[in-house]
Amino acid sequence: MTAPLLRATRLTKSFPGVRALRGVGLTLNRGEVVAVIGENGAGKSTLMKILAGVQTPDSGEVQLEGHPVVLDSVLVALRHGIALIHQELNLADNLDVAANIFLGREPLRNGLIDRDRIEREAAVHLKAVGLDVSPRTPVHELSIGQQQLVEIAKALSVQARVLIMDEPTSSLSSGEAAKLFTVIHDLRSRGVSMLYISHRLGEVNALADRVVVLRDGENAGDLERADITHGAMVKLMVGRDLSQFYAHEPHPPGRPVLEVRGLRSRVHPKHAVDFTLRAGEIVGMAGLVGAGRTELLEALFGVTPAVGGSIRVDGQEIQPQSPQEAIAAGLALVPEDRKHQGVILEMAIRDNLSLASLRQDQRRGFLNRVRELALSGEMMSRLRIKAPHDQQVVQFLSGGNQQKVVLGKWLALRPKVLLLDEPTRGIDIGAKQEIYRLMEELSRTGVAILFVSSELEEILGLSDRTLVMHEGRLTGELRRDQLSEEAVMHLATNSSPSPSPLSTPALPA
Amino acid sequence: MRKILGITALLIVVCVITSLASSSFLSAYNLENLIRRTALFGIISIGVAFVIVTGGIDLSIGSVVCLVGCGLPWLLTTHHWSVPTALAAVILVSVGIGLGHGLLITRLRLPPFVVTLCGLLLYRGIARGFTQDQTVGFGSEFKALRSLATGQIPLPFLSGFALPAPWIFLIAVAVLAAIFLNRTIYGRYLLALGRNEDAARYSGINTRRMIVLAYVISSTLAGLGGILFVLDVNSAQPVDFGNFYELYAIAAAVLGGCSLRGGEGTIVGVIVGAALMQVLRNMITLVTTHNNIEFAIIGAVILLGVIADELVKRYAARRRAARALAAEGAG
Amino acid sequence: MRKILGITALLIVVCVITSLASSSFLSAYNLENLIRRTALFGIISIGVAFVIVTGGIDLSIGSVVCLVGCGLPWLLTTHHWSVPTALAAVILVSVGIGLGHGLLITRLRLPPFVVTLCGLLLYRGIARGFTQDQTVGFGSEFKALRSLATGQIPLPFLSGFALPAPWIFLIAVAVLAAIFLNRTIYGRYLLALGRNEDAARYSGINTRRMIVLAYVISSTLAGLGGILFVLDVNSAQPVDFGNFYELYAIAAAVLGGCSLRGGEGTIVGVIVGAALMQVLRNMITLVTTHNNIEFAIIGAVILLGVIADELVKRYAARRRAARALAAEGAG
Amino acid sequence: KPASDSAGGSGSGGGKKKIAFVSNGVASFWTIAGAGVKAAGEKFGVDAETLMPVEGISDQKRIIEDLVTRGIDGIAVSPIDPANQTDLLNRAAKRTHLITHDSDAPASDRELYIGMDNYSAGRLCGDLVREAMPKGGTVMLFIGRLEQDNAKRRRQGVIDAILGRPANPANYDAPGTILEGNGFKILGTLTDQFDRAKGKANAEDALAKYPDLGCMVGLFAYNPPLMLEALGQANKLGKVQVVAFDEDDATLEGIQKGHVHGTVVQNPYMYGFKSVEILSELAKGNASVIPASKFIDIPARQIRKATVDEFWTDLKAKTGAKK
Ligand SMILES: Nc1ncnc2c1ncn2[C@@H]1O[C@H](COP(=O)(O)OP(=O)(O)OP(=O)(O)O)[C@@H](O)[C@H]1O
Ligand SMILES: Nc1ncnc2c1ncn2[C@@H]1O[C@H](COP(=O)(O)OP(=O)(O)OP(=O)(O)O)[C@@H](O)[C@H]1O
Ligand SMILES: [Mg+2]
Ligand SMILES: [Mg+2]
Repeated sequence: MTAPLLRATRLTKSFPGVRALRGVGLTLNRGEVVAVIGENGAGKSTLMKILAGVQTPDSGEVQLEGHPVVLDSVLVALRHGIALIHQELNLADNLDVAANIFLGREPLRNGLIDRDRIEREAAVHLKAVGLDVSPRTPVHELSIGQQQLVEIAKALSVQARVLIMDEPTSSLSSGEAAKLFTVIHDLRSRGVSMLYISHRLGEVNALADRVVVLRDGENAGDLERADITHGAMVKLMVGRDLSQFYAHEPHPPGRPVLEVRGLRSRVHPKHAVDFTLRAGEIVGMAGLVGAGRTELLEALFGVTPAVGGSIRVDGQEIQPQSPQEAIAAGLALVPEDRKHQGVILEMAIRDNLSLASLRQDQRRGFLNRVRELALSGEMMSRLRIKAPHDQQVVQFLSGGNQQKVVLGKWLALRPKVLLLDEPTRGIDIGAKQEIYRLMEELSRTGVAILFVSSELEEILGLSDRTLVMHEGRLTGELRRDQLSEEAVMHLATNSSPSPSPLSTPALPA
Repeated sequence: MRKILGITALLIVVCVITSLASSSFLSAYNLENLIRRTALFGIISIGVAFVIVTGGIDLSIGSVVCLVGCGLPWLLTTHHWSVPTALAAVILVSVGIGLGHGLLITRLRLPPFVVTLCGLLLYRGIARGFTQDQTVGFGSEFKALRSLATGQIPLPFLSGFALPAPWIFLIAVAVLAAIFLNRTIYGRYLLALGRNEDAARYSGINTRRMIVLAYVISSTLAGLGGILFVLDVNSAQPVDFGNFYELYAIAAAVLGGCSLRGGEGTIVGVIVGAALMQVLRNMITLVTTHNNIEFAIIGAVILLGVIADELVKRYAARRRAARALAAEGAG
Repeated sequence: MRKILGITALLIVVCVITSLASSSFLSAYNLENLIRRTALFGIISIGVAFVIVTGGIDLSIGSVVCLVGCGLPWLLTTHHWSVPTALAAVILVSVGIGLGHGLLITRLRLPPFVVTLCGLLLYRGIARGFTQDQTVGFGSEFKALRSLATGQIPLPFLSGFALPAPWIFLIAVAVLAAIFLNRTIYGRYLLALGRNEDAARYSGINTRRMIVLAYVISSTLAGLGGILFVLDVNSAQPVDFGNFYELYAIAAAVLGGCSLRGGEGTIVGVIVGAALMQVLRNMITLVTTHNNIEFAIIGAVILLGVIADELVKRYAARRRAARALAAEGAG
Repeated sequence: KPASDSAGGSGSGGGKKKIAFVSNGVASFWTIAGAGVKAAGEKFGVDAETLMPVEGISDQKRIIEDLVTRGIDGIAVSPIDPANQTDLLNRAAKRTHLITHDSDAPASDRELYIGMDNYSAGRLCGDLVREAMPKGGTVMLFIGRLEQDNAKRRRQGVIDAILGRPANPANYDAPGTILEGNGFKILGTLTDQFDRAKGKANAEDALAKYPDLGCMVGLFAYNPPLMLEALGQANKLGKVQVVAFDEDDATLEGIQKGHVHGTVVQNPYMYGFKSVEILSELAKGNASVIPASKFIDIPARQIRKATVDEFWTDLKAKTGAKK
């Protein structure tokens, strides 16, 4: 019997104060797609970084085709044919697309960079991932989703034997994701092996030949193709059954709280947006990446003030020019980019939780420490934030717990309207559920909730009503009884319904 | 507090060495001088610390010291303004300079380095212009005013030693600054935006106004420093008055634990940093017979200080990690 | 290219104004002088541009100029070293300094501002130490060596005008630097890591080595600059030789389109920036009768330059957005 | 007068007396003075050291304070801004012996002044200009900086002598104005803040601006050599008159070659030597060395081609021929 292409045995890795991996093993055969799943902080990314030579393990061994290898730098891993698409975007956005794709591996002619060849070959890889931009486009001009596709093209250009993808779809639209899945199928048929990480179990179900589950830095079990079911995966990940995924009960809508009329955002000033949010409602907002949903929320919240239209909160007209004004009117926003806009990574949990309510709790400009302490105690328990104490810096929390800190920050202010932009992106299934539970709880107390999501199952499961956007325009509104994948996709692409099964990997009911 | 342990230890070591090498070091007269100098540099260093906390930089401090230091005697002796008017004028100019920096940085999004570098060139140039490159000073006038910087406050139980007046200013500034930074919501806002400006803005903080405030504090304290410096020295030459003081101030702030990446800083640390620089210079004059390697020594000590600090931090982190793992293994 | 349009326009405007105000401006003699000075400052500015591209800063340039500028005549006249040995020695020292900076910054992760600030204090201090604060110079010796800086190369078709020798150095340095930055993988690595160090590292680039390289280039060109400066001036006083040159160099680089946030920079722009500073100083001497407001004018022009640049950029962006909208509306 | 201090510690008592010589900045001029300080220290059996402040007036203040702290037995200082340093000097004079050199502070309690009158020295220099250009012409002045009292007075002396005004040290002409008279036109005064590249650029720019410039006068020691550099590169050596101040080697060599008409030299060596001599006597309690005028004159001299060799040889002998 031939040795597997890649075999890792008893890998351990510690960071100051954390054991990210303890004796983890993994095998990957030729032409196989193995999904690695686990909760936030389970050690998935750490394992991948070790395999790609970004980090070196404290102990353990990696074998390629039966021969031990020392992957002590990215370059070595690349030479062995191992390429990694990182969880975070890692592009130099001052350079153009072609330069990024070949960064570190530039072909030379007479000792100088062979630009023609780079551009020519980059174009081929861009085509493969279905990104229709010139190789000479500066990366900073691309949307996040497009940048993610550039990352994928970059990994493809390595011609790797082992391609590792760490949450590649977290910022892709379903259309873009569908293209990626085609690419994956194609690569597999050509004998390329892939490690695939995702929190979207639907994707895993659709793609994986085998599933490896990590829990707290250890192997929690493997699932062969035949055994891959949603329930089995969840059970291995969290160590118990999670009863029901979406506990949705319709909410009787109350008085109108947020009325938006003719709102024009700066990026899409031509399109006026109208909608109303009622107390106690959960409204989902669907659309493809770049449809302008973030832009709309940011206009409501005063981050990039709207260029026209009116916003009323409880009948009061407001024109927020800054988040400060929006907050004063009773709005709160959980932003899309958690690490850059949501939390202050190097500050303690307590300081993050109190940041927005300092002004309200101040005593003539002085901090109210008693109130701060009480608040953080309350939020830590109410949101079940997992941390040893509230002086822990947020940096060391898992994504889900970081997101809970962001939510806690706003709950302290008792907002009338809660805006959530991709609230569960990159968050594990346990934490997701807690966030859903919290949304339900808030809506029962009369808070109006508008949440943007690119995960259709989330929209389908949670919302009382769904708004769909396409290129800066509100293309439709679906009541719960009208809600279906096809209907949403139809409005999101603004085209006739053409349901494509792979584009939105459906959950087993 | 942990952050300033290293620098405080270094200060103590330098003091001990100097007092062993020179019996004059601990004389009342020398201590008075040292305290006065530390106070003057401490005030401008606290100012720049606020800007550094926001992740910015202020290179114009020395030139503001020059502008104010030349402007005050010029207004008083050449133009015969009254003392309160002249003081108000130079303070107002300092505030205005900070406001200008802050607005250029927050509204036009110009890099702080560039804005304040231009300030460095501009304000000294202006001082040279209006004084016509003449030395300005108070001569033997304005004794009362000058006692703000040169005055001595006798202490009840210590005969032979009197507290230099600038120390009162430093203590007042330091206490206010420490309360502001650690006890008010504005201080918290500064620390937060220094770490992550976007997140602070998304939390409803008017980050622009806070950044402007930091530059205003920096320039105003530089102005106050300029006033005290010229009252102490009694004369100012626009060409070199306050030259390089921005670097000393920044060095003191950094030594005292302010990170140039923003979001970190303690006022006590800044004062310790300023004191260290002054004690070093004092040591070189007291202990050696040539003062031309003074700067080499200051540079070397700062460098060794930050290197040692870094190495100690790493060692401590490794120890802590090892302990944590051992505990886990045992538990 | 778009980025340096503004600064080039400003240079042209200043040149036109000066040549209208003073008939001497366009004289061959004045142009030769201007070209020589631009070449000297251009060389050190190109050096610091490499560091700025990585997102770092080098404050030690003026002191390296001082160390080398004093060291070379000291070795030659006091210690009677041979010319090649002395040249090799000072260049080696410059390279070593850059290496030291780079290693401290990449291995110990010390902030570049702090490391090079210590360098600023240290190297000048060392120069003052070994020269014992004496002025050093070549007297009337070493004519051949000095012609590296003072020599003139007659041009075939332009009588009355001869190209100053430092220009050759500048052109050589600039061409090599431009090719290095834009056409080789190392330049691309520098640009990439200046914007996103992680991205570069994850692409298999040895970012530490590249950063060290940038500091070595900066110090080496500062050393070359120091050699040419002292050969041109013929004497150096360690206390003030090269004082503030780091600020001029950084200002030239920033004027020329280098972003202090890293990842951006063009060599041509840096030269234009250096030329602008020299033309401004020249203008002040030629057109006015007092040169004491020189720095005020330089500061003001740089500030207005960056403000105008920013406003023009914003205006252009708004225009483009409006045009795009109109086109979309029509389509 | 208290012989020593109360605050300082170890200073007086047994062992050698300690004397400090404080300059107003860093320059070769002060290195020559330093040689005098050293020679006198050996001759009179005292510890004599030379200190040069780098950062101007506040640095000088710090140095004096620290010297007093050290319990120094005598300080000779060249005050940068005498009018405004009275307090500082008086405070030091209370604790130790204090004299001034090079630049006087008559309003203070200093015990005496050793030096020359910068205004008269400036006039000597102006006379050299008139000698070099009997028919008059255009003149440009170059100087490090103008804030210092000695620089101001020196420049004024040059101007007054060239324009043929009667001696009046209280005159003052602002640097930006063009002055005419006596067949001469003084086109301006360029400063360089001790930046030598700038000093050279000033000379070059002056040559560019006034292609028919008659005479360049360099008033700080390093200015004439820079002017000679600029002239050499412009091929104008000998075509433009040069009048110098102080005794830089390049200046003296220029006089030998006929490129410099002449220079006015002070006697820094004697400043240093005499200061230490006086202070060591004072420290021993011998106050009789103080003349009634409280002024020891060490006059400036004009050096021309005829006298340059002799002067240079003597200078080399005194400074130990460092170059
Ligand atoms: N550079 C680092 N320094 C310190 N701790 C780290 C570092 N990288 C990872 N960790 C910690 O190691 C553990 C595993 O992290 P890892 O990123 O591998 O998790 P993950 O499974 O990829 O989670 P996610 O689903 O959120 O991406 C976490 O507790 C994390 O906080
Ligand atoms: N600050 C900006 N400047 C210019 N264009 C922008 C800016 N922000 C967003 N855009 C562009 O506006 C469009 C809408 O972006 P937006 O982020 O609002 O989309 P979205 O629907 O929220 O997508 P996502 O699913 O990624 O959140 C995109 O084409 C994007 O590239
Ligand atoms: Mg991960
Ligand atoms: Mg979005």
